[in-house]
Amino acid sequence: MDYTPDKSKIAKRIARFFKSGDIVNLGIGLPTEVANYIPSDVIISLHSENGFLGLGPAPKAGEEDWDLVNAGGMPVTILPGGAFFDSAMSFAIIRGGHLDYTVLGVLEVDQLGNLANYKVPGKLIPGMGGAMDLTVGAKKVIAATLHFDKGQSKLVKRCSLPLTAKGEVDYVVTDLGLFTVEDGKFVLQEYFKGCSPEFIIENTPADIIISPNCKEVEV
Amino acid sequence: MDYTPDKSKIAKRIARFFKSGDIVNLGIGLPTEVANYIPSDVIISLHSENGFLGLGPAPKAGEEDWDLVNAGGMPVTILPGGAFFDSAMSFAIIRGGHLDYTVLGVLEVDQLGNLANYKVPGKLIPGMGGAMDLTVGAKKVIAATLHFDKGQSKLVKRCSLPLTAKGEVDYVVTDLGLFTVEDGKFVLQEYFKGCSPEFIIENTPADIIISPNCKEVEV
Amino acid sequence: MIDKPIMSAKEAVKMISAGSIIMVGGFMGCGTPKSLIDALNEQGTRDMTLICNDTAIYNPDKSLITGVAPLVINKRFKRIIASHIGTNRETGRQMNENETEVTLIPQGTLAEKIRAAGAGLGGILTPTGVGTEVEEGKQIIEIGGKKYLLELPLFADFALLKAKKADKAGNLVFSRSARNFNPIMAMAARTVIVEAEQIVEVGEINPDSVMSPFIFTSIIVPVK
Amino acid sequence: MIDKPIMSAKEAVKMISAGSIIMVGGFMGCGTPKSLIDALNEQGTRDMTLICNDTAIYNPDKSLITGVAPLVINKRFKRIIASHIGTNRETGRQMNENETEVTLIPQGTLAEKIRAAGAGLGGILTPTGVGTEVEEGKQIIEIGGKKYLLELPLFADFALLKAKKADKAGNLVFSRSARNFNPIMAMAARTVIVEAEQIVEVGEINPDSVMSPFIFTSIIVPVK
Repeated sequence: MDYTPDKSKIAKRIARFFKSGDIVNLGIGLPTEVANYIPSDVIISLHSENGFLGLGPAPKAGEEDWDLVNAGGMPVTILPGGAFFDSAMSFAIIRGGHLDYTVLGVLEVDQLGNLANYKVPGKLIPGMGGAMDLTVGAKKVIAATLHFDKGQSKLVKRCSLPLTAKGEVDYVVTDLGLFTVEDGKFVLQEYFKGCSPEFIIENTPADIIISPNCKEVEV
Repeated sequence: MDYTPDKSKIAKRIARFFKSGDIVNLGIGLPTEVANYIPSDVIISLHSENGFLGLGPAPKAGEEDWDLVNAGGMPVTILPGGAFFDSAMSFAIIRGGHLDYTVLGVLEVDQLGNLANYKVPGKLIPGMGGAMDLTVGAKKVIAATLHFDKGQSKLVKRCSLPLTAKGEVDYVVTDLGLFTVEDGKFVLQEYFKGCSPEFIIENTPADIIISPNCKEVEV
Repeated sequence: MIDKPIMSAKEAVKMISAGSIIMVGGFMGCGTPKSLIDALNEQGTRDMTLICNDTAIYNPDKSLITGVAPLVINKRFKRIIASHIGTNRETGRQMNENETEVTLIPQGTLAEKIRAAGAGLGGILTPTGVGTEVEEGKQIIEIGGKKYLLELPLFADFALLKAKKADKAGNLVFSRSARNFNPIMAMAARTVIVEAEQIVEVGEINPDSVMSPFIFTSIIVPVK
Repeated sequence: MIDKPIMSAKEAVKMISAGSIIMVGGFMGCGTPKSLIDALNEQGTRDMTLICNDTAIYNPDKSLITGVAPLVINKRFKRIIASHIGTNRETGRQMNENETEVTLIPQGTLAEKIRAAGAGLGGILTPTGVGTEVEEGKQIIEIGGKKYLLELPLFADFALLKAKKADKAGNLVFSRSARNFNPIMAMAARTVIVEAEQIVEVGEINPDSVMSPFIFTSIIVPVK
């Protein structure tokens, strides 16, 4: 099997997680793209950790309001019924368990549900921003990542990088499949069309078991 | 000397403590009366612990807004430039040291600066309300009390009632005089006209020293 | 945003049952949801725990009764957690005669305990109450030579709140000093029932003016 | 209410000196007081400590520079306390080459530490950071079998804030997502300098709409 990275599969599959009424935080980057694939009959609300609920799409060119940006500092819009608040309230919402899901990018995720995404010692140190609070606080944590980076699997037995949070990841969605984290192992729940459980297991240096309900899914 | 209780002396003297710009919380009851005697050229702001700054006088009969009450639940007004907030912010202001003065009534106050005003075990138990936070949080604490209640001095060596706060009282103003609390003793700074230091010392079961600057004051 | 259920006070309080822990917004009755209190009183639910700043005003001589006082008088609570009970003499009587367990908490500590519950904090350190009866049974933590009490979060099953205005998604605006404990209680209860003077369409409240965001609101009840 | 001093940015930042601890409102530059940052940059004050959510955006390839980035580039800080530095590569370079001490704090913890300072709390317990490098050197307190980090308050000498509107007494209104850290920093600094787009008479802001009450504001600076 040939592997061609495909971020859109990740975004498309994650977009199917939600039901109407869910409150969701999407990290900057790949997770942001999830918003493009949410079915039109599912009405969720997006939380932006810089201080509002009801995050809408980017404005048209020329209509930017620089007082209204997302957590990446880029102009966005707010939907009718949205609400602004300060950073203490924004993280009270996060830490207090008021978010149904958070979707985050990862540098590494391991079979214990540990996640690393804020620091490569001596090299890249972007900082954790809101990620530590989001992983600890949200009801369900979805790690969104290409399965491989430069040929290396992002799913590992044990993270080698400094952790963002310990044992908080519930789901991992890659461009190959959907995993849950249970009892110290990845459990393959879905493999995406064009891939196979065998390919995933062979190329992932982590303990993976195949769920009895595991199925092929087209995304 | 004959003793005739006179609450107005207490309110009048306390009203002279403030300078323009001070932020002050006046307890319900006697302390509230302080507001009536503040010189017209001294512009202070009153904090109401139920959630606003800029507490104004009671409205005219018929103009009550029952969404705008003081900490006693009675209709009041808000002055131009006032601001409403929630109870967490109200006590952040108090506890965070943002009040210049708090003025509280007392059941007992002692020479260590301890204050008791929320509970008489087995009898009256109104509860501390905001008093514990106010005494701990305000920059300066003024205890306002008639000197005697049923012949007993309210100023004592050691409070016998459960404490509202330990060692927080800075000033005690009675209808006889003004005291500071220093090094475990009351220090008489002013005695009010018609009274004498000797009368105060003889009739107060607490250690009182007379300040070298002690003077007679007309209030 | 999706709309929240809108129902009568009578319908809304049906989910509250014996043993429920309820938080009630308001300060001396100002900002307390009267329709909800009346409906809950009529329903007759007993053995509840009340978390409220105070037990409001009950003065039979002046026929004055506000806020949660009707529930107190009818002995609906097995436990009351409040900062002040002095203006409702019936609470004090029940306390002194051991009919009702009353826990008094400094008002600022009460506010922070409720906020901590809503904000996912394990607790907060306050200087308030050090050296008083309030410190009994609590962990004292010394920082930089100063003592603080470790105060734990306070959660409820239900919050009964009063808003000036709600949109159908549950965004809330409070009026003047009727705001008090309402916004923080909205964060700290599993089910949040809001009595609103005015219910408007989604989009009619300026997002900058929302005082409690829609996600906390479970049910909206129009004022009767 | 009494009026607060109104002065130019240049005049206002004169009281900030080498070694000062400054908090700066804003998130990626949104809600950061640009006139104050420019004036402080021009003043050339060094060895300051910065407390800010992030070090904003610095992208020389795109000539993009926002928020506190000019001060970072000109090496005005001996220490930076922030939650995120990834969009200003110069901060990371100074950190890696030990030119500037950079302390990374989870964003929610940063917000609560600042709020705790303003609210007179001795600290707060958060689950965030347990089991990570963030817990190093901190007291871990277990409550009901769950671990929390004790996080201490964070104070500053100066807060530099950006408001949409200020009245002359110092009541503030913020705009949209430019609110972010501004209201909590207003509580936590000895001197609070507010750059306001609009300065109005006392009484022109509805008391229900005030987002930071006048008592926190020390100085008002009109936007240049």
